[in-house]
Order: sequence, then structure tokens, then C-alpha cells
Amino acid sequence: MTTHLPLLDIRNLTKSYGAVKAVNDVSLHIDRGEIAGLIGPNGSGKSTFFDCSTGLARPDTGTVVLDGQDITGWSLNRIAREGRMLRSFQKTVTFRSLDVEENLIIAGQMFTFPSILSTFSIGKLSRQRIAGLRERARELIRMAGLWDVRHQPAGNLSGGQQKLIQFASMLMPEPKLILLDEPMAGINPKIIERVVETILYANKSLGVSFLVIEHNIDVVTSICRRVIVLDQGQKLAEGLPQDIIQDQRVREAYLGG
Amino acid sequence: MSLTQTSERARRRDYRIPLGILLFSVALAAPFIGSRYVVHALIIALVFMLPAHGLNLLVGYTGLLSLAQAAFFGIGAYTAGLLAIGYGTPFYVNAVVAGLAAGAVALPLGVPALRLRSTSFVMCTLGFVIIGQAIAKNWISVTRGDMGLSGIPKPYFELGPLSFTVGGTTGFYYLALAIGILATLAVFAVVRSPAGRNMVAIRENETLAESLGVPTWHYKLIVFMLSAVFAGVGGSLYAHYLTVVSPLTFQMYYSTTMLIIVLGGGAGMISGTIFGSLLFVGLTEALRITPELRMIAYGLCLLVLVFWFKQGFAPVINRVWNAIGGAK
Amino acid sequence: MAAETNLSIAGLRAGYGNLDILNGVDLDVPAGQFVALMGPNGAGKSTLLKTLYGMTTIKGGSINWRGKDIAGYRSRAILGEGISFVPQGRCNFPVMTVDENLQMAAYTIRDEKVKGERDYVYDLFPILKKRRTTLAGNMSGGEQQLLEVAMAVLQRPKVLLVDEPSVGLSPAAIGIVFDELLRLHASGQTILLVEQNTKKAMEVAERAVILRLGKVIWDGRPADITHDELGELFLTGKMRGEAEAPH
Amino acid sequence: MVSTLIEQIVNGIVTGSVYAIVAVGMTMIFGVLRAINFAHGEYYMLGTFGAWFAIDYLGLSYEASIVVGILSTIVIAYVVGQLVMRRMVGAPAESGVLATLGIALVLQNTVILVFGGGYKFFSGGYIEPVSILGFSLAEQRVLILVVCLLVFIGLELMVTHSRMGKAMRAVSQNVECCEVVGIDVPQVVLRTFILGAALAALSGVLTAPVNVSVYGGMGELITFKTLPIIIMGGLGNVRGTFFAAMILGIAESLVATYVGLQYRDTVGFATLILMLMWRPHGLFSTQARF
Amino acid sequence: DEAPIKLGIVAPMSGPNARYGAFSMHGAELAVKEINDAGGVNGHKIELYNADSQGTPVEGVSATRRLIDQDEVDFVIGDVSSSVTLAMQPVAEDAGVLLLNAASSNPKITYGAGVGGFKWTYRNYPTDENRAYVVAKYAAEERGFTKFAVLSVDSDYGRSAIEFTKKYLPEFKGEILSEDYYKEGEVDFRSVLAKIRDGGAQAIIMYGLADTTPIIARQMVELGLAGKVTLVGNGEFNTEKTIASAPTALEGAVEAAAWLPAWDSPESKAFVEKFTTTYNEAPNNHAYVHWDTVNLLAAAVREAGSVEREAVRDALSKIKYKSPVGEVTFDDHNQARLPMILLQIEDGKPSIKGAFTADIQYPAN
Ligand SMILES: Nc1ncnc2c1ncn2[C@@H]1O[C@H](COP(=O)(O)OP(=O)(O)OP(=O)(O)O)[C@@H](O)[C@H]1O
Ligand SMILES: Nc1ncnc2c1ncn2[C@@H]1O[C@H](COP(=O)(O)OP(=O)(O)OP(=O)(O)O)[C@@H](O)[C@H]1O
Ligand SMILES: [Mg+2]
Ligand SMILES: [Mg+2]
Repeated sequence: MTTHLPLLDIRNLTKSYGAVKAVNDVSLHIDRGEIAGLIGPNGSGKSTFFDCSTGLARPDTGTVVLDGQDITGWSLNRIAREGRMLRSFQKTVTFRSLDVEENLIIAGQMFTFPSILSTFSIGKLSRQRIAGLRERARELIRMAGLWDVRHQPAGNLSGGQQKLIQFASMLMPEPKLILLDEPMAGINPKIIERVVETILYANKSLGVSFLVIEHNIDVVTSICRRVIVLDQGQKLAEGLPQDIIQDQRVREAYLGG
Repeated sequence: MSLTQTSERARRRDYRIPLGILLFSVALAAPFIGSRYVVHALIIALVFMLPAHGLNLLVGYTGLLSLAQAAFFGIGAYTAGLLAIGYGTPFYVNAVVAGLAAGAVALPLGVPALRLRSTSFVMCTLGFVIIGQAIAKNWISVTRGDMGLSGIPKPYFELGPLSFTVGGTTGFYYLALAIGILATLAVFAVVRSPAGRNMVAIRENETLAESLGVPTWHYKLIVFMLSAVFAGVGGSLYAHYLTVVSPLTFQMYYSTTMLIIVLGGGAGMISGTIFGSLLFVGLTEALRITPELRMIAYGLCLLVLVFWFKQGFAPVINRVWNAIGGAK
Repeated sequence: MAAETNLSIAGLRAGYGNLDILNGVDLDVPAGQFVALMGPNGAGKSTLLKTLYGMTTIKGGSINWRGKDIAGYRSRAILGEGISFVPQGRCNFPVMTVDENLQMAAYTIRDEKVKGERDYVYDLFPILKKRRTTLAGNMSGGEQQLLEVAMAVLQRPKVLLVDEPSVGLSPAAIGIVFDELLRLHASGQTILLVEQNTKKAMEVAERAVILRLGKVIWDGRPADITHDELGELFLTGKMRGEAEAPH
Repeated sequence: MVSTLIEQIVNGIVTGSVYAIVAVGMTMIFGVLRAINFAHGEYYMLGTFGAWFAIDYLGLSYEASIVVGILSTIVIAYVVGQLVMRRMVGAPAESGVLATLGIALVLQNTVILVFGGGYKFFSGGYIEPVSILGFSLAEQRVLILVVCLLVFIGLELMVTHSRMGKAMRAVSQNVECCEVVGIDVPQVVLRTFILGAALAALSGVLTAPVNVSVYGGMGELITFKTLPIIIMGGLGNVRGTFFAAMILGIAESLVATYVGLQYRDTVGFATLILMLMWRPHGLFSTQARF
Repeated sequence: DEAPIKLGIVAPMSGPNARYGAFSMHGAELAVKEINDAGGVNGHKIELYNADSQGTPVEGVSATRRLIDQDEVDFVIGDVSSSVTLAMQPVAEDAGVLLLNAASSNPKITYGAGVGGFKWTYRNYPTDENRAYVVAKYAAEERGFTKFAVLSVDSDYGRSAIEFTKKYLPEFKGEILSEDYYKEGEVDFRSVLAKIRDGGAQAIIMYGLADTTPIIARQMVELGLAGKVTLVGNGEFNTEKTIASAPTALEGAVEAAAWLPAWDSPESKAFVEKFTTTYNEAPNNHAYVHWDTVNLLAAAVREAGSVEREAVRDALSKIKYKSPVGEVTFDDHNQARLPMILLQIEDGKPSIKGAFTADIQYPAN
């Protein structure tokens, strides 16, 4: 490993549910400015790994260190807000009765306002901050091709459109690290291209690092510099995408023949 | 109020400001138009509007269905009553202390209760009302038990050299109206603030909000306390108006009345709560024409409401508002 | 006529409440055909399947199924007609075990053979067998997706409506699911498949139908359209030349 | 001392049985509708009134009055179910609250209108005390205990094994998916609702002989008693409801003995709150991950 | 025809407390009917208006306001619940309408009335103090009880009666072994009764609700307390139905009541009969006191020779009204000096042991 500190450093993470060891002693690190992929067969523990790293679930053992700070045991919102590490969910979730714009503004709010108390203000500063967020939200809405439906309640949108809202939400603040859980699932191929562009843009220009779970191998190979493969909760392989897809064990477990 | 028009809206006729002025004038002139009984009913509506505003923040905006409003209402009523009887303090002191006391009690109650979700939370809050009543009945040295507090004096003000007592129904009406307007503006500010948006996010999907960095737990606690403050101030008005506070104040009747006002009026809308308190207090009074059928009719009205106005009256109000406001 | 038309949609207009999403869809599906429905996000593909399954408000047009107009039928009745549906997104009973979920799938089938079918499904998706006593809601996203496909397979329908079965599946699992669809197709089932995984869909389907803004804009054999053309169709339907990626 | 304790526990179990029968209906209705049925106690009241009417006006025996009480409640529940409950499928929780509060008002006050607001005496039943294990109990209470056990065994079997039971659980978990697999949701809701109401009525007619006094407002108190139970038991959970009812019954008994009767209701909720602190989703509930 | 006398009644008529309001309404209705059938009061017919209080102060005040402002009544009778009555007091006072209370027992109502402040409130209902004294004295002196257990309703009525009992009990060397209060609607007393049984009390002091007495009595039988521990206090121990519900438990019970159906006076007997034929059920105490209070009002109007509120009020203060149980007068707190009837259940029948009237000691203010 290199001398400089990785952005996210997870050591020996384990999580079991009853007899099922969903994540079994997995260590993983993400470097600053990196886009890494996390792949593996269904039920191999990828989402659980996310849950444990972001505070949604409590790992049985293991430590999560973000930017030199031990964040193990922090709550979901604290990791997001203070750690500036965001995650998306595999399941399509949105604020259903709020329109697309509001959905995105909410995603940005806690990163714009310095404290809980300041969010109760309706003063000028507060309104300016919100106006700024709205601007940014509109940009992202255009990117996701949701301009025509931006004033529709998110719950009334199609599955793919809701998935796009989730993705756009991740980019509302400028976090250090985004964990994406299958961002491309159910997205049409043309928009996938744009999502990929957006990820690359955010990575290059804004310096956001990514860890992406994705079953779309083309996407994984095109954006990730490094791919980690999980199988039955354990790390099966790690390396360059082109090496990984050639790996016999990965082919058997994941790609199917 | 921030009813600033944009040029977009100004294109069509905007009747909202004239309507607002009209409604406000009617509210001001009410004691001269209606009989004392009508004014009394308006006072009751205003008294219930306060805890209903608080409840609306909780149910309508944050998505926490609570039955504890009666408990905080009762705490406010007792606090104000005890202060007024024991120390003869001015009304504003009683009202503020009542609100603060209710809010302060809400903190330790909210901490455990807000760990619960949906129905479990509802039951927990129902428990607060029942336990509140038991305390009011049995903590005799303070609450005087079942005897309750009676003969609570009329609201008394001391503003510098000026001091006066608000006597009579009309005077009390203006007092309640002033407090009602203040409370409405306060709620308005809260829901229009970014915090209001976060509250709605919690209502829509708590885990998602949390994952976007919203400290849902803190917000829920703050809103729970805030709603208690509103209920407490409402309780102080109640105590001064009815002059009697007894353990009966901790009664499901009050919680359900407030809930009906909020849900029936239209949860998640300020105008809904205002409309709801007028509507439902008005309805219970109007139905006095048939004492025997009164509660049956009231129950049927609730059913009609549920099936004809699924979201309460909020959408109707919205439509009217938009129509007169000239918005698309 | 080559094949007897058995599902015939004409001038179908449908949506949610007052909102119209489908603006006159015409589609004839001969018995035993494997049709892939594609289109940009929000085109109305899911709405079309839901409409066929009686889950939206129909405003006009007809859905003719073997000589019967089933527009306006309730879902149960449509299921009774031999049409099954795998909706988009999660659709299982989260606090029932995998086993119980499969039992529920066969709720309307009062038949002992179902037990045998379940074994078949377990053989098909060994991961489900491994998880048979796990609560469905606790499984991984992909596992749940497999379960949902399995549930529809169990119903042994004449027409299978599947909405994005590949979502969340590993490449290996996608292979299994599509092989199964092909097997069902071979055994004579009519299949209407909605897919965003256009590559895969074009591989297996006999016919591609492209939807945009609630209308069919292209209908033909997959071999007659290239991926780039397909992408162009999606794009022109969606972009209207105004929106750009943020740069 | 020990014998007092045991006696109080026995008392608690008897009380718990009454709660259990009412609560299990409510929890099943909650299961399918996701709505707290604030009118549930009213069916308890209707059953009691039906039986009282059968004895006082029709001159029937207590046994026959049980049937009349339950049947009349079923008829009313059918009407309410058709007109109201069926339509609540998929409605937001708030509509459920308003609708059931409305139903409670209508039922309660209609009974008051028809039969008068005063209290009546229920004269049927087996009220002679018998001695069991050295404790004296009215025969009726023994009957209640036995019926309670039978009801729960039956329901447990029904919920886990019958088609209807499975459909009920399915409806409680995912209404849309029920449509997809062909479950007739409104039908299931209606049947569950009628079953729940009938169970409440059963509890009413069984307890009427020992509770003696019959009046229009009696249901409200029962509703509030059952609420903490269904939460403790885990909403929609039959077995959990049984144990929760027993726990509450025993806790109430002990509190009434060792602390004071006036704290009895309070302690029901206090137990609930304490327990929820420990297990936020109820004693026996199962939760799926986010 | 003269202008009618407008009389309003505030009572709980819906909800759980309707069971008390129903009897009150019937009692008053019957009295009005009797009076009107007999040609009215000095030629004035009585017009009855009723308004529902639901047993809550807010609704009670609204009801009163409506009666006064909308129906323009001159006289109001109400409410059963003390908290409601207390809230109605200032409303009646403001409007100068006569408020006759017929059924709530909170001592504060009269502490604050008459010379206490509210000139327009009168109460035609015995105080708990008098009642508690009479019962305690009889139980100790005549029955020789010294060990008592308390089991009363958890309301101002039950609580204040026990407060007064505690004040007088030491005088008679009685002691209280345990103290429990039950909530309205409670149906399970087995735990408490078992405790009382094991505690060795000779009598249970019970100021309870009429409809709860049979429940307690039956559970006393169940637990083997019947015949061993005696009920003393108040709660309609003496009606036929209550006794029939558990004869062995009620044998020997001692009750102090404002009235009882078995009271041996022609007016009272006639009332019971008429009530029973009209409403198909026997009257209870609430029915009687409301019937009696309407008659009292009629008597005051007759006395005043006018329907003017002030005149009637002044007449009431000076009245010597002959009620079926004895002569009624009002003291300077506008509290009726009422005879309290003491009875004991013997061989399944109430046997009257006397009627006692006592003055009330008002707290120095
Ligand atoms: N709460 C839970 N209870 C029981 N088992 C669980 C729970 N959460 C996860 N599991 C199990 O842990 C395993 C890992 O699940 P996870 O969701 O992490 O898989 P995944 O790699 O994300 O799969 P997919 O690609 O299908 O989304 C699964 O087999 C699942 O059944
Ligand atoms: N429940 C609903 N209420 C109102 N409008 C809806 C609802 N569901 C979908 N829509 C609207 O219908 C349109 C089509 O949605 P549909 O789900 O059919 O799209 P789709 O083609 O399946 O897209 P995707 O590929 O993203 O799943 C969308 O624009 C959406 O806004
Ligand atoms: Mg996953
Ligand atoms: Mg779709």
C-alpha cells in the first residue's frame, strides 16, 4: 500500500444474521479520487457491506476509518453529514409526495446549513442558500432527463426515473465519497451513458471518490480503476477490471461460465 | 405575511389579499356581528387551534401521529392555573411558562417515545395521556387531585404602568385571536424554513432522510417539544377561559378532538388546521339542535369526510386559494 | 394469417387518475410470441403492463384476449384468464419466508402439483432453495428479484408479463432467468418482456416494440434495428434537443 | 404471602383472557388494514347488548343469548365492513383513525339512542363460585379461560395453515402484491373484520355475567385496554397478543394488589412503554430490513 | 296563557357518561310533565331545553352558553360531573341565570357559592361531608366496626367522601387498613378484594358508582367475602336490582342516601311508579334528584309569585321546601340543608335507620 492515507479504510468487517455470514472479514480501502467497483453474485454481501460502512447497520466486528477518523458506530446521518460520505440504496426510495426539485433540495440542505438551529431560519441568508440549492438541483435534473417531470411528485414517476433521482441526490452536496448501490439498474442505455459521464465529471472536476456496486459489467469496466469481488461474504478477488473479468473464479461465481 | 406577488401571478386577478383582509376584518368584527354564544364558540375554536397547530407540525409535517396533545394541553392548563391562583401572575407569564413547562416535559417523554415508529409511537403517546391523568389525580399536594383547580382568575396584564384585566367574552376573544394569529405565524415560519422541508422528508421516508444527513432524531425531538409548547399555551388559554382545570383535562376526548381538527382540516396545511378548528367546533355546536342525534351525526360527518374528502379539506382550500390567486 | 392473434390491444388509453399516460397503444400479440417492450424511462412501458393486468384506470380502447374484451377486468379475473404479471420494483411478502411466498404465488391454484413445481423452481434457482426459510424481505435485492420471477413462473400462465426481471441480477443470474424465459416461450407461453437491458432483450425476443410518450413508435424484428438506432430512438423521444448534461 | 401472589397471578390470567379475546380481533384487523380500529370496543358492547336484549326482551336463555349477541354483531359488522372498512384498503393511516372514530361515535350513540343511556343489568350466566386449586372463581371465569384457550388454538391454526390465514398475512404485508397473486383483498379485509368483531362480541357476552353492568359507553374503555396489548404483542401477531394480554392481566393484578387500584390503567401503559424501550417493535414482531 | 318558564338542563347525554345523564334527563322530564299537566306554575308552563355536556367542562360550558344565549333560558339545572358544574358557575353568574345543581358533590361548588361569591349557584344535593359523617358514626357506633378498607371511585366524589371520612373516623376509633380507588368503568376488583380479605378489614367503605356496586358485590361473593365483610357508604346499595345481583354480599350493607326508591312517602312512591311506567325502568338517585330539583324550582317560582330570575332566587334563599324526604332550606352558601337517609339492608330489603340533617362547616376563607 502507498504511504498516503486512503480516504476510506475498512478493516475486517464482519456481519452475520443468524447463521448467515453476510459479510465475513472483509477489508477494503478507497483512495482519494478513486472510482472503485464492488461486484459479486446475488446475496454475496455487497449491500450489507454498504449498510455496515455507512451506519445503517452495526457491524459485528471491524473498523471503518474515513479520512483518518474512526467512524465505526456513527449514525447514518452523522456519517453523511460530518463524514461527507453518502450512499444510495439498492431499493428505489424517494420522498414520494414531494416533487423532484424538492427531493434534490433536501439532499443538499444539511450540507449547506451549518447547524440544525440555522435550518429553522427563514431569513435572507437562508433563502439565498435554498436558491443556490435549487439552481444546482435544476442542473442535475437536466442531466438526468427529468426536466419535464420536475414538478411531479417523485412517487408518481417511473421506476427508472426514481432511480435517477436517487443518483442525482448523491451529487447535490459535494461529498468526499459516494457509495452507489446499483445506480444503473433499470436506467435506459442512453441515460446510462450520461450517468457515467456525470460520475466521471464529478470524479475529475470535483474530486469525489466513488465505490460502485453494479451488475452492468460494461459500466464497471469503463469507469472503475479497481474492482473488488465479493462472494459469500468474503473477498474473492481484487484488481484491475480487465484482470478481474478474466479471473476464472470470478467467472464461475459471478459472470456465469 | 409573505404573500408577496410575483409578476407571474399578477397577470391574473389576485383576490387573495382582499380575501385575507376580508377574513381578518370578519375576525375582528366577530363580537359585534355574532351573539355571545357564537363568540364563545370562536374562542373554543381558537383554544383548540393552538394544540392543533402543534399537532399539525407533528402529524402533518413530520408524520408522527400523536395522541399526547391532551397531556401537554393539560400540563399547560395546570401550570397556568396554579400560577394564576397561587401567585396572581400576569397572563403572559402564565402562558409562556405553561408553554415552556409543556415543552420541558416533552423532552424526557420524547426521548424514549421517539425511538418508536408509527403505531407503537401512537400508543406510547396515548399512554402519556393516561399516565398524566393518573398523576393529576394522585399528586394531590400540587394538583389538588380530583378537586381540580377552580376559580382561576381572568387574564390579567401588567405592561409597565398599565395594568388591566381581560374580562368578558369579547375581551377574551381578542386575546385568543391575538395569540392564535401569533401562533399561526410561528407555524408558518417553521414550515417555510428549511427545517420544515426536513420535517416533510422525515414524514416521507425517515431512513432516506437520514441517509442524506438529516439528523431525524433531533428534528423529531424538536418538533415534539414544539408541538407541546403550542399545546401548553393553548392549555393556558383554556384554564383562564373555563376557570376550571381538573384531571378530566387529561382525556382522550381532547386528543381526539385535536386530531380530528388536524386530519379533517387537512394534515400538512396551516389553513387546514385553522379551517378544521372552526369547522369541527362549529359542527359540534351546530349539531346541538338535535341533542339526541348529535354525536351520531358527528360520527357520520367524520365518515363522509373520510370518503369524500380523502385528504381532509386541504385540497379544496388549495384549489380555492389557487383559483382566487390566479395561479395556474 | 400465420399465427392466431390472441392478445390484441387497440387504441388503448390509460393512466393514473386524471393523468393519461398511454395515448392510444395498438399492439397485436400472436399466441406464443416473445415480445420485448423497450423505451426510455417514463415511456409508459410499466403502465402498459399494469393496464393489461387491470391495475390502472382505462380511458378508452380495448384489450382483446381470445375474443373477450378484458379492459376493466380486475387483476384477479385477469389472473384467472391465465395472464400473470411480475411488476417492476419489489413485489413479495417481506415477512413471509421464501417457501411461503412461493405458496402464496400459487394462491389461486388449488392443485397438488404445485408442490412439484416448487421443487422445479428450487432446482432452477438453487440460491432460493438455500434461503427457503429466510424472510423474503431480508434477502438481497437480487435474491428477491429471483423470487419474484419464480413466483410468476409457478403460476404457469398462458401469457407472462414481466417488468424488468434483470434488475439487480448478476450476469450469471440474468443468464438463468433469460434461459428460463426462453424455455417457457418454447413451451408455448406468450411473453411480454419490458427491459432496459436492451442488449439482452434483443437477443432473446422475437419481436421488439418501442414505446415513447405512451405510444408505439417502432415495431419489428430485433434484427432489423441496430443498437445505435435504438439509442437514437430513445434519445429523440426524450431529449427534444433542450437538455444537456452538466458540464 | 406466596399464596396471595399465586392468587393474583391467577386473577391476572383470567383478566388477561378477556383482554386476549378482544385484542386478537383488533390485532388481526390492524394486520389487514394497517389501521388502529378505535371502534373495536363497540363490537364488544354490541355483543353484550345483543345478549342482554335476548335475555331481557326475548326471554331467551344465556346460551341462546350468546348466539344472538354474536350474530347481531356479525350483521352490524357486515354492514360496517361493506360500507366502510372495505374502502379503507390502501388508505392512509389518518383516514383509518377518522373513520373508526366516526364509527365508534355512531355505534355507541345509536345504542344509547335506541336503548337509552342508562345502565342495564345483565342477568344471565354462571356466576356461582367454584374452588379450583384452593382459589375461588366464578364458573363463568373458568368458561372464559377455556374459551380463550380454544379460540387461540383455533386462530393460531387458522393463521398458520389455512388459506384464509395466509391471505390475511399476505394482505398485511403487501396489498399490491396480493393483487398480483390473485388474492381478493377487499374480501379478505371484510372477513377478517367480521371475524375480529365477532371475537370482540364473544368476549363481551362471555364477560357480561361477571361484569353485570351494560351501557352504551362501555366499549370505549375496552378499546383503550386493548391498544397497549396489541402493540406489545406485535401488531397482527396472534400468538404475541395472547402472551401480551396475559402479561398485562398479571401486571394489572399485581399493581392493583401491591400498589393501588387507581394505578391500574396507568400500569398497563407503563408496562407498554417500558417494554417498548426494550423492544421497540413489540414482543414478537418480525421486521424486514430496510 | 302566561309566558313559559324556560328551563335548561345540562347533562352528559352521549359518550361513556351518558349512563348518568339519561336518568337525570328522564327525572327532569317527568317532573316538567307532571307540573305542566297540572296546569303549570302560577299558570306558566315549563319549557325544557336540554344540552349535552359529554361530561367534559368545555362542552358543558358551550352547552350552558347556548342555553343562555340561544334558547334564552332563565334557569339551568346541571351537571352531574363536578368539574363541569364548576366551569358552568361563572357563566351562569355572568349572565345572571339561576344555576341549580342537582347531582355534583364537590364541596368547592358551595364553598364558592352564596357568600362565597357566586350568587346565582344553588345546590340541591347533600354534601359529602354530612354523608361521610353519618356513615362513619353508624358503622362504628351501631355496628362496632373498627377496621376499614377503602374502595371508592376515583373521582372528586369518591375522593372527597373519603377525605371527610378520614376526618371523622378517629372520633370513632376506626382505622383504615387499605385505600384503593377505582377508575370509572373498572370491572375487575378481584385483586383488591383479595387484598382486603387478607388484610382483615371488617367493612369496606365505598363511595362508588351505582353501576359498579353489583360488580363489586358479585366479586365479593366470588372471593368469599360475602357475609364476612360489609359494604358501607353510598352507591345505590339499596335498589332491588343491586340487591338481586348479589344478595349475600349486600346483606347488612349500610348506606347513606339522599333518597331511595323504598322511601316511605306518598310523593316518593308515586314518583317511582310513574317513572317506572313511563320509562320502563326503575328510577335511580340521579333521576330522583333531578325530578326533585325541578319541583323545587317550581316551588320557588310559586313562592316568588313571579318568574323573574331575581325574585325566584330570593325566594329560593328563603324557601322551606317540602321534599318527599323532608324539609329543605338553603344556607348562606346556597347549599341545601338536606336530610340524609341512613339505611341498612336487612333480609334483602332496605331498612331505614333514620334521617339526619347537619350543618356544614365551611373553611375559613
Ligand atoms: N436482516 C437480514 N436478515 C437475514 N439475512 C440477511 C439480512 N440482511 C442480509 N441478509 C442476508 O445476507 C446476504 C447478503 O445480502 P446483501 O443484500 O448484502 O447481498 P448483495 O450482495 O447486495 O446481493 P444483490 O446483488 O442481490 O443485491 C443475503 O443472502 C441475505 O439473505
Ligand atoms: N402511480 C402513478 N401516478 C401518476 N403517474 C405515474 C404513476 N406511475 C407512473 N406514472 C407516470 O407515468 C409515466 C410512465 O411511467 P411508467 O412507469 O409506465 O414508465 P416506464 O416506461 O416503465 O419507465 P421505466 O423504464 O423507468 O420503468 C411516467 O412519466 C410517470 O410520471
Ligand atoms: Mg444488494
Ligand atoms: Mg417501468
